[in-house]
Amino acid sequence: MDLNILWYLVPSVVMFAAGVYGFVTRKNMIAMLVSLELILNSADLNFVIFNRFLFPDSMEGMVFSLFAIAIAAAETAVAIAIIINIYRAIGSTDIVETNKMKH
Amino acid sequence: MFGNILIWFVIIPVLMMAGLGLCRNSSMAAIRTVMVVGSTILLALAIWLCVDFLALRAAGNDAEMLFTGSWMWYAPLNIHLAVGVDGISVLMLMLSAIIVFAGTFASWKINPLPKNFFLWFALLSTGVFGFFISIDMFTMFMFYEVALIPMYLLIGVWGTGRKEYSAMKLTLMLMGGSAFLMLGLLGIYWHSAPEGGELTWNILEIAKNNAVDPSWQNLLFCFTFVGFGVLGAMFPFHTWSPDGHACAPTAVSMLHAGVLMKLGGYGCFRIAIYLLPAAANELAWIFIILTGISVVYGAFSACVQTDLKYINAYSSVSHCGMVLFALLMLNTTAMTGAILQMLSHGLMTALFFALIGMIYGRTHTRDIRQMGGLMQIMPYLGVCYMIAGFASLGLPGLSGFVAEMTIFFGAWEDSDLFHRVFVIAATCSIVITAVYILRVVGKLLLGKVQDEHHWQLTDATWFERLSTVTLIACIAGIGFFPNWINETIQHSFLPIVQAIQNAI
Amino acid sequence: MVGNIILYFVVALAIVIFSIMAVTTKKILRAATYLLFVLIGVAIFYFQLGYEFLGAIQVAVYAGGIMVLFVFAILLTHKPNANAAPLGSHRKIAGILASVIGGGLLLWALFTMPMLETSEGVRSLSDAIAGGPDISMKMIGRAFTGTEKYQYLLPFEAVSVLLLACIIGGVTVARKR
Amino acid sequence: MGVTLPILILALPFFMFLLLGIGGVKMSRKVAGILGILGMGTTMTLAYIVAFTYFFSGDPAFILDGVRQQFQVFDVTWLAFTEKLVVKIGFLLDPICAMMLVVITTISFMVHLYSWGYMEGERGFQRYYAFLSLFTFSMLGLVVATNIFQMYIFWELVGVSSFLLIGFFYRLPSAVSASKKAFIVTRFADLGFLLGILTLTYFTDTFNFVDMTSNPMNVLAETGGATFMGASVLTWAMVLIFTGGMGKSAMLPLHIWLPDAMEGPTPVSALIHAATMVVAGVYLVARMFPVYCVVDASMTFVTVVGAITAFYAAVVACTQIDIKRVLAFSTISQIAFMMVSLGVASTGGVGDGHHYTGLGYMAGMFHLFTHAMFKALLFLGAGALIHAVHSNDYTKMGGLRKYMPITHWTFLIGCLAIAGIPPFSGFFSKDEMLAAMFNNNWIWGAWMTMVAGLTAFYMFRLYYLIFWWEENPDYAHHKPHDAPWQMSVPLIFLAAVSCVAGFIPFGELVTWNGAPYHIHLEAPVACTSIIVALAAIALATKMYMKKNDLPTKFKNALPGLWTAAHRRFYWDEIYLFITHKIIFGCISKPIAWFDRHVIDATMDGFAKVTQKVSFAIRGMQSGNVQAYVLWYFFGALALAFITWICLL
Repeated sequence: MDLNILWYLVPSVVMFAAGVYGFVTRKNMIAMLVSLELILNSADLNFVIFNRFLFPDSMEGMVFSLFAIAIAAAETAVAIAIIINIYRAIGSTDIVETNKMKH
Repeated sequence: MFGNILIWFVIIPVLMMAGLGLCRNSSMAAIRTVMVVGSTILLALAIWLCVDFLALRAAGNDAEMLFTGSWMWYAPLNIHLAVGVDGISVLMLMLSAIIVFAGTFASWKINPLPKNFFLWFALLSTGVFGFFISIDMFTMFMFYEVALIPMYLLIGVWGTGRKEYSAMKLTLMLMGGSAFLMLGLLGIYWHSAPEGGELTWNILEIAKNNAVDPSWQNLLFCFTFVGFGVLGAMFPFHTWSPDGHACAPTAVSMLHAGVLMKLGGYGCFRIAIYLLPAAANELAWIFIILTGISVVYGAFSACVQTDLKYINAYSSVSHCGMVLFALLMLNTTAMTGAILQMLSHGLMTALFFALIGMIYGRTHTRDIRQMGGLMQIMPYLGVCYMIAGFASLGLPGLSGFVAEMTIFFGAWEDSDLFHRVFVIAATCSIVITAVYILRVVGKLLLGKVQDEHHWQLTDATWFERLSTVTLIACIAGIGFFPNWINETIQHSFLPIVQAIQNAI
Repeated sequence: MVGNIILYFVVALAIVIFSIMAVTTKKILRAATYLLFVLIGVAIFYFQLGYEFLGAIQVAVYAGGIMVLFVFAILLTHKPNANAAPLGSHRKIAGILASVIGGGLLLWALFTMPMLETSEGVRSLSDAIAGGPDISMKMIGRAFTGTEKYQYLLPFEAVSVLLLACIIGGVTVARKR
Repeated sequence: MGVTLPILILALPFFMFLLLGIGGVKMSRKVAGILGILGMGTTMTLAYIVAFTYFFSGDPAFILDGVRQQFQVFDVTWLAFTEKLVVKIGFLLDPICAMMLVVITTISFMVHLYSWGYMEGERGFQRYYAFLSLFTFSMLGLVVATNIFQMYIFWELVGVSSFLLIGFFYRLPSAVSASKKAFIVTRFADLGFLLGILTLTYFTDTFNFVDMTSNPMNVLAETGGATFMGASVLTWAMVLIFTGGMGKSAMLPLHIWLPDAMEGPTPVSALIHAATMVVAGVYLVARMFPVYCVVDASMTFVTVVGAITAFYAAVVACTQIDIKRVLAFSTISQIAFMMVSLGVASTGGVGDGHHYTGLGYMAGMFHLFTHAMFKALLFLGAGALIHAVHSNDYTKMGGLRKYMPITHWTFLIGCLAIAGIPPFSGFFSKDEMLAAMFNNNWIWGAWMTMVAGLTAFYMFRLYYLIFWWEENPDYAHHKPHDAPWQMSVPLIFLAAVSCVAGFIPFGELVTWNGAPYHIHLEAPVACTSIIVALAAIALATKMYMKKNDLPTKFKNALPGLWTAAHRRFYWDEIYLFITHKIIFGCISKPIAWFDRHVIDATMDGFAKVTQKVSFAIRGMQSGNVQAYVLWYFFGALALAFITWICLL
């Protein structure tokens, strides 16, 4: 018994499914962001896994993961800035409450 | 490009818009100056074009289109800005110029936002002129849309009554027609050249190639005819017309009934019939039934209306139905009659709407039950209204008679029972027309004054007189000397009738 | 070898458990903490797969940077004893359905993918690591600063611009007016 | 003959119309009146010159070997429908045209002159003269038409001038509705005319009268024996064309507009609704006479319509109270007389062997001429009476002979002329007509003799009720007096013409083929008609000369008949029913309703459905990110599922 590609992919799938569940069900925007990080991480992991097991000679998967991490960081920073701003405006981080922005 | 006279018909309205843009919103004098100068130049240009055209024809230039020019616009789809006119387009340009001219004076005191009103008005004219000079289907369609869109705002903002509803209805129905039209035009484009040839939007080339597959023609004919027919108020797609006209401001009603509805008829023969002659022969009967219904139905509907504008709108349904009806007879005489009817209806409806606007501006009602005896109070407007009415019911010496008679004599050339029945039904409309016209004249102008307040009203002002006199002069001009127009039109129909004959 | 497997099981279990807990817990701060564990687990996987630099970045950026942001944000917006409002049950059911069906489908696809019939498909981790070169910082640096094939100068610069934009955007958005 | 005079004859009245119509507002009444009268006088002079040149110059263009020719003075293209069907405007000079030129211009001039007195003080005096000029122009254009389409053009124009003049007092609702009725009824008839022209010219390929009438058998041949519903197409065409004539000439059942048309000013009634426009139908049949003769059925139709109308109108005339209506019905009856006369004529050969064949035509035209004169006289006389008494109603008159001697004598001459008493003009023309009828079929002769008797009766009833009977006590306050000279001169002139017109050798001048025709009185016919007329006059004298209760008794004896006749046999009610109940109520209103509530509602329905659907799916665009993710995710799943299905 040795670790092959499937071993690593299964936790990634679970992360992804959990992320989807969280994103759909959470009302707090920060919690949604947490779920989003899960999904992103599962994708990053997949890049790396496929790179390692199927194309060990090259490193594109890793490079893309690096980019993804950088962009995720940027995105999170902006998202959090926005959330804080919304909180200032309406006193809540509840996604349902943000409808108030329309009025 | 700027050496071609036709291009200027589009450039001048655009310049007018630019000029209006420079005016201050409050400066009525500047706005009026721009409009009057612009529309006068357009009218002069149209007359010049007409004279030039006739001179060229007299000199023996027998080309199908004169003053042609073509400039590539979008190469991948072979779209050109292609212009050219035959006798019919020249007359249509003339009609448009006259009505723009009259419309400017009819909306002399438009309120509020005069600048914006005239901006849209000029844009509308751009579309109309562009449509008539184009011989490239795509450009034609584009100008058609340019003419339609301002209508929404003009009615929605400056209209009266249920204006938003009417504007929306008018725009949506006409856009629905455009959708059909676009399909039809695209279909024609994809079949515009024989296998392997270069596809083209140019009407003349398509007609020359005559490559539209017969099995496709029927479908495309229905699309294009219905598409243009909606604008020509064909039964049962006419209901935008009464509401739209009733709510539109005066100049817009004039331009819409006077010119825009003509776009429908013009497109019907220039594209549907000319480019798809086989289908025209085969399917004419369906549309003869529909337009025949339009003619009688519109006239009967007009008999019981009480709003002046509704009466005229239904009358337009009847008269424009006559245009399409005559076109579908597919012979030179009837089609010539159709064009004459377009000109005649354009002028006389414009006159009607102008007068209704003037009367409404004074009495603040369009309900004929609340008015009466206006002839005593405003004799000038009353006489003009009567002249318009007589033109509408086909009095000899005015344009309506010439048009209707040409149509009837042309339509009578088909001797089978089907055509006979429908032609007789259509001729009956002249009696019904007399009924509703006299009903209005009797209630509105003659008899006792209904409302004592009306005694304080005044007769026409100078700009109103100018507007009406221009139109009446043209109506009487056609009525008295129809033959030169008739010959010009007949000559222009030769290639079209030839195409129809070849397709049988 | 066995250590590797044991490590794998520990980490995999942690990732599975903590990711599920992160999305089900009611307290947001806890969710962030569980996410931190998951991120560290993922970083360990990166190490295990032989991408040390990536793992380091994961720890530094995610566990170090982003998590701090999260915690600050949560503390800034958190009202004491304000738990997340109870969810509508149909939304919950839809979420469960979506995740279960989606996850199930993915798992099914994983276990039935035709690649498993090939030799690459069943390659073991040690073979895979042995099959590839060691990834040195030099290689990574070359990859990011060259313009040849498999070199990524342009995206790199694009990301730097993005980050700059982000900094400015973040400051602008969060600034008190 | 040059073209100048004929063109001037048409152009002058039209110019006067424009001048008075546009410039009239700025003119004083006097200027406008004098201009109108001068213009008309000049036109009359020109018309006389043309007519006399035609009849008496002996120019071979006009008369060749003793046969009068049809001469097209000019014929210019107006509108070319097709290469062959070309509408021209021209001037055709032939006997009936020349005669009509004289009749129209004379009466029009008399009416112009008369109106100067009659219309004095009316508002719109200038407009009135403008309309009179327009009418004269249209009527002249109609009679000089070289082709049937030109005739149709001017036919419509006279219709509209008639509309304008009937509605001259447009403040009165009754005048407005009368003018409307006149226009619409004649318009309806013109529809038939138009269809007839369409049908006829479809086969002949020409509008020209000369082409059609010079060889009528060709016309028949060109239709190629086509039939429709049992009758030949040519019959249909001719009957349809005659429908137009029925409308203008107020034949049953299209007569209803004429009595109402009396709402117009009385001189107008004299000009348009007695002397000129209403005989347009007769003129039309005369114009197309050879073609009518080709198809017997159409001729029979003309005769039967004429005979029924003549009798009907005569009966109704006996019961009317309004003097102008009596005259109107009398006009209908007399025109019907002419129709019958034309109907019994035919295009036989020339010469004594076929003496009677063309007699009806000649007699009809003769009567047209004499009738125009004496009927105009009667109407103008009635105008003078109305002017004096300010009422149309004979119950407000009575015993006027002492107050208005000129009117009395001229009116009497008119009555004698229409009654057919020699030596007044009506006797001669009526006698010729009756002779023609008797010759065709004695039934027509007898029937029309009876109508002639009725004519004498109702005319003298009218005469006695106006001038004898008993004086209206109102005269004490308002003493009626004779009209001013402008009105008396036309009366005297027309009376003089009525006295002598019978001696014009009409047969030498106007016959259907231009060949002269010698008139000689038919003693038996003449005696019968004189006896019948005298008897009728005697009866009228007995009943109406002095106030007595005979009329009341008579009325009470036949109450149903009297009321029915008084109400004109309910034709108006029938028409009202058809127009209001059926056309407005059962066609127009439902169509308008259908338009609003079915077609428009369908269109609105499309809009509503679209709107409903958009509202329904608007919830999906809620702005809720989580919902979007769900949708997106399920969509991706569905795609995966589909891919899977496809891969299987």
